[in-house]
Amino acid sequence: MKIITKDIKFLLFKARKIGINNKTDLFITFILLVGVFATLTNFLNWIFFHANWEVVSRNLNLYIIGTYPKALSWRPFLWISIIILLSFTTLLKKLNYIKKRFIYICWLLIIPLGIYLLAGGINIIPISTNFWGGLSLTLILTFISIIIALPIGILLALGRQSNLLIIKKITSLYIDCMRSVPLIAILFFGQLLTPLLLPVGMEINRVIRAIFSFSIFVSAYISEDIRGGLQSVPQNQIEAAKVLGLNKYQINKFIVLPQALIIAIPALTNQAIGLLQNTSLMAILGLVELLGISRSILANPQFIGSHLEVYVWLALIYWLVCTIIALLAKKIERHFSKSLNFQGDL
Amino acid sequence: MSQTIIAKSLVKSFSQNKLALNDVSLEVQKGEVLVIMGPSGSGKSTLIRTFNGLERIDKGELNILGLRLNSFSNDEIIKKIRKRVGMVFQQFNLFPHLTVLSNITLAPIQVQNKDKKHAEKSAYELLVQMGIEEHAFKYPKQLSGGEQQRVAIARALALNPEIMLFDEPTSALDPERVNEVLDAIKSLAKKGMTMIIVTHEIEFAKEAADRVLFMDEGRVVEITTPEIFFTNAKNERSRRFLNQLSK
Amino acid sequence: MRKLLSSIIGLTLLISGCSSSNQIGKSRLDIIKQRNQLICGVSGKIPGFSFLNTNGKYSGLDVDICKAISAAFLESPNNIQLRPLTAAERFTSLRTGEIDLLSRNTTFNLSRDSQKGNGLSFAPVVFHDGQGLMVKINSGVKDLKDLSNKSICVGSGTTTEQNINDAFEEKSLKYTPIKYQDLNQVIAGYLQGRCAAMTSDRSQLAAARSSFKNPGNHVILDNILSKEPLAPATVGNDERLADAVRWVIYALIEAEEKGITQSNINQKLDLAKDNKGMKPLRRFLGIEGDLGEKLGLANDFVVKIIKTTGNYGEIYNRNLGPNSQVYIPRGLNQISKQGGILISPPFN
Amino acid sequence: MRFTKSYIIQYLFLLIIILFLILIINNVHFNLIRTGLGFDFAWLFRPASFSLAEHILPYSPSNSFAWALLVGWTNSLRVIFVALIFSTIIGISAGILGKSHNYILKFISRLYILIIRQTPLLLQLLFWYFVGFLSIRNPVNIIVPIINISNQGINIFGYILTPEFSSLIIGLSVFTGAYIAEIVRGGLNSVPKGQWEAYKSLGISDSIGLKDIIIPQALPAILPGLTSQYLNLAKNSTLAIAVGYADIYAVSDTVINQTGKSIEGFILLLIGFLFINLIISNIMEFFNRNILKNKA
Repeated sequence: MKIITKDIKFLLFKARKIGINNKTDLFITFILLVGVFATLTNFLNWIFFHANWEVVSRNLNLYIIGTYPKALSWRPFLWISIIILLSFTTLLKKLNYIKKRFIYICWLLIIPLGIYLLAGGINIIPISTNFWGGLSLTLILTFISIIIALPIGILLALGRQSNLLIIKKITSLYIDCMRSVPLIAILFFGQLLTPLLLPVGMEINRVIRAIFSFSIFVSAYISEDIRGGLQSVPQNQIEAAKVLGLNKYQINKFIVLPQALIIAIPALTNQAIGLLQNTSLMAILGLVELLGISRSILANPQFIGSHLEVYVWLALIYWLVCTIIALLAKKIERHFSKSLNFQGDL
Repeated sequence: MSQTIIAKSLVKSFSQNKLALNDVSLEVQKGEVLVIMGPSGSGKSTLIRTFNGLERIDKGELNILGLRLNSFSNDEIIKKIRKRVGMVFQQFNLFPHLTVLSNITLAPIQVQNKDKKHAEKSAYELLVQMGIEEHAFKYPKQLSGGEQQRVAIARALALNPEIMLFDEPTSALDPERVNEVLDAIKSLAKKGMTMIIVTHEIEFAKEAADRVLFMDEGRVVEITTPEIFFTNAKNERSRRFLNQLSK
Repeated sequence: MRKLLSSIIGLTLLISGCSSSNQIGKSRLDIIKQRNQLICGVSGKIPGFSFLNTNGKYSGLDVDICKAISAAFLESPNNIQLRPLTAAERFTSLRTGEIDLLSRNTTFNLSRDSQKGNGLSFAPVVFHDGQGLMVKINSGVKDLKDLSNKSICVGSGTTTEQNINDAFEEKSLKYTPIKYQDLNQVIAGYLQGRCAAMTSDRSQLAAARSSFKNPGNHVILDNILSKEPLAPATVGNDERLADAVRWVIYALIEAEEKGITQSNINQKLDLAKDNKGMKPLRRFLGIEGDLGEKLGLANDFVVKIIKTTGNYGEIYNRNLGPNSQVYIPRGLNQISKQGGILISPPFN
Repeated sequence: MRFTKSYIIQYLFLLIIILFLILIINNVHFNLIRTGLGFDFAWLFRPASFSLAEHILPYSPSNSFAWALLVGWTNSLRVIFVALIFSTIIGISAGILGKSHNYILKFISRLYILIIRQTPLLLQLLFWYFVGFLSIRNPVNIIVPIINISNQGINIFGYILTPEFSSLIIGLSVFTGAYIAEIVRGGLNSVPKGQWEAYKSLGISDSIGLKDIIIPQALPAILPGLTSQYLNLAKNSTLAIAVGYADIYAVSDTVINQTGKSIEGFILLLIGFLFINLIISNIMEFFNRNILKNKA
């Protein structure tokens, strides 16, 4: 009997250690644990015994490269492999200065490399964007849109902070309008209405239109994040730069913007992840990116009704890609913010 | 001796009912070290900040190195003045995202269009002069307060200014770090730099100042040599201030 | 700064210049030949008509029609670019010239064909369909009135949506439409019991049913809610392109009538070459006369089509025949000799 | 002299934008004539002749397109309003649990945020709808017989919520909740540690301490983020089209399809959204002003 009370006391001690202090706590924890356990066992049971993973295994290529010509599939695969390799070296290695430089340059080259490998051109067969699809399309949509939206966002943020009244009004109007409209409406506009805005005979292909739509949409959000960064650069930094004789342009370029961008990294990361997730909206508007190609696969009579398998598989891919982006951004942020800590100054 | 700074009846107010500067006039000679003292809120910082246009004056006129500055002066004049007048702040205000070396070379490269190598060489010499050459490639955050302030002095000196303004350069430092900065300022004084220093350090003022200016409520109360000021201040207000400081 | 401005103004003028020198008067047929590629809008999500197989290629009846047209226009069935389109974007894409040809289960009707409507030009019907309803056998639903106040799964952005509404309104019945974007969502909604019935073209219902695990549990009701003649379409007021497309479709039907198939085309060619008397065959195959040239195509365009895709019957059997994944009996879509309603005007 | 340069830049900028707009309007005008589409709003008053599954306002296919759009708009508002409440509840609970001393609760809250924030909302909606609702074979009675969940929806006291509506609400609330949780956690972190220690040292319980001491201080940091999440929720509600709910976007899509009036339909959609935004930001502004006034 004594031993049992001792055991219970020990257990209670253990429980307290992980933060369970009273009966209500214990009760809530118990209920939640049971719920989590039940869901998990059901889910695992389904994954291993009930799900029919044929819809995934037989279409693996399609999820990654879409309708890209099979003979040339090495191109998107090569690109994605390089991205994965680069992500892991960036995440795993503790890097010295030179290697760091090298890796940043590699990251900058990823986009032109991706365009070259997917679109072809010099020395390799050109492939129309119409054949792009799957994860490779999702990634290239995200990367290019972000890289275009970032400078536009910076200009918009500076415009909104400017004391030139007309520029300030126009940029503010643009930002506020963009931010009050749902993304799908902008994408709808890009896919279905921009052709009406163009002169006769001029065509812009739909991937570029999608990139354009994403860029103009995201740039408004990016500009607000950067504006937040600009506002949190202390006034005395600007004063110190003025005293050194720097002009307005130089102050923005060398002092304010770099610091604002570093401050804005976490917010910008969220924008990038949000953008990647939102590329899935193109499935509604006819592009066969990751979700779009999956909906096409589900239309194949062989795979009718395999929704759950496909959705779980997609969730896994999206989750992995987004998590990797988040981790990469954290690494970059840590690197830059080493130098930046205003608390130390004030 | 020639005057490098002539201030005539400066008036400046931030709010309607209180004047930050109230009819301030003074002259500073070339090579002179002027220490400004006074209780907080007396207008010391405001005064020194008008000398390089960080604060615009409402009335009166300034003549800095032959350039006239009044309430109507345009940005061009202010830019010209800033290129010839260096300033060091209480909070150092180093650029946290740049290394020590880049902090110093930024203005010479961008403002004076010096080539990078030349600018870095001069910067290194300044760092040696300040005794912090081993920190050249560190970021400001990695240095102590005293070291940071010496970087800030080097950064101001890199433009070869003819006048240096110090706005309470030691107030934000740990007591044991104060002297390393003051020593650096003293060595500048020995080289004949014209300097205007706002500070509360009595010993330093006694040792380095040519003249001491005492301000209160936006007015110049007294302007005299340190010997007279610290031993035999004429004004009742100055004596009270000194008493409080020495406590 | 000034340089930048002048270049921007220049660019603006250039673009506005473009808009005045438009390409009216030039047929799209020439543009297609110039770029040596036919851009064809398809659905990409309808079994039997156009869907993505596991090789990452689109296949189906609609796709084969595109291939036949490409073979006729550009000498090869492979110079096509297939563009999966949603129902909503198909007409805009055609109108703005993003695609040359729409081959996407599109119902031929007056308002779409007319200049004041959607302003399209329709080619001959490639599949006669009718809208129907599919229900579960054990639900006991026999007729429209049994579905009163029930939910029905419908694809949005299609004529289906309007037809079902008209049919119920006519009989003053009420129903709840559950609208989805894709046919496969409609199927999923129906299979999982969200709706008592799903409505779509009967061909699609049949195709869907054949892919179910237990096709016998489902039945397609006898009610035909509408005629759904599905036809390829091109943009209006481009007669040359419309004519060329029209006669490619007729050629497929004519070839079946004449018994010309992918496997015997060479024999037929030799036969026609040897016998000067077989005038109609010689004209059809381009040995004699200038039928192809009249359309702006190669004179032997029919040969090229049949060699690559076969005649209409072959296309049908490949995609919708008994040995395909989706079996739909030919029914109306049989040539007139066999009791169907497909017929080609004479190739004279 | 000092201002002229900046004035020239500004007017040139304005001029370029105006030129650009003129160019676009010119193109649109030309294209509308070329394609025979035209630009008018007369169609708004023709009968819509399509039916809608859900409507709060009375609706039948013989009503006009304009009325159909209004019905879609109210459907949107209905979803936004309900999802807004649920997402706030979920978000605040998860945010507070994230600060809990109980490791397991903390872990569950973190896991929730980790999973939800890194997957697309559209995918989540499809999942809730096709997997969460439609695959229920046997109805589930949560509290017999008050709440009954089946693939026909949620039945509360005989009031039926359709699976489309329910999955949209769940999807939006769970997704937005994860973002709100992060904001709440950030807000709680912005309250100085001394405040937590202070109420604990006074012997005040956690629930009262949170309610009366911590949350009022965290609110100024939470409210702006909350507003932007609410606006995001409103915008995200347009994904209703993926699960077959007739919101403003879905109805606009159908209308545009039936009439071919894409530009006009798009303009009306934007105006509709502008109103939704105005409503939400005004309400939040009201809260902001009142709460901050009282607490500051």
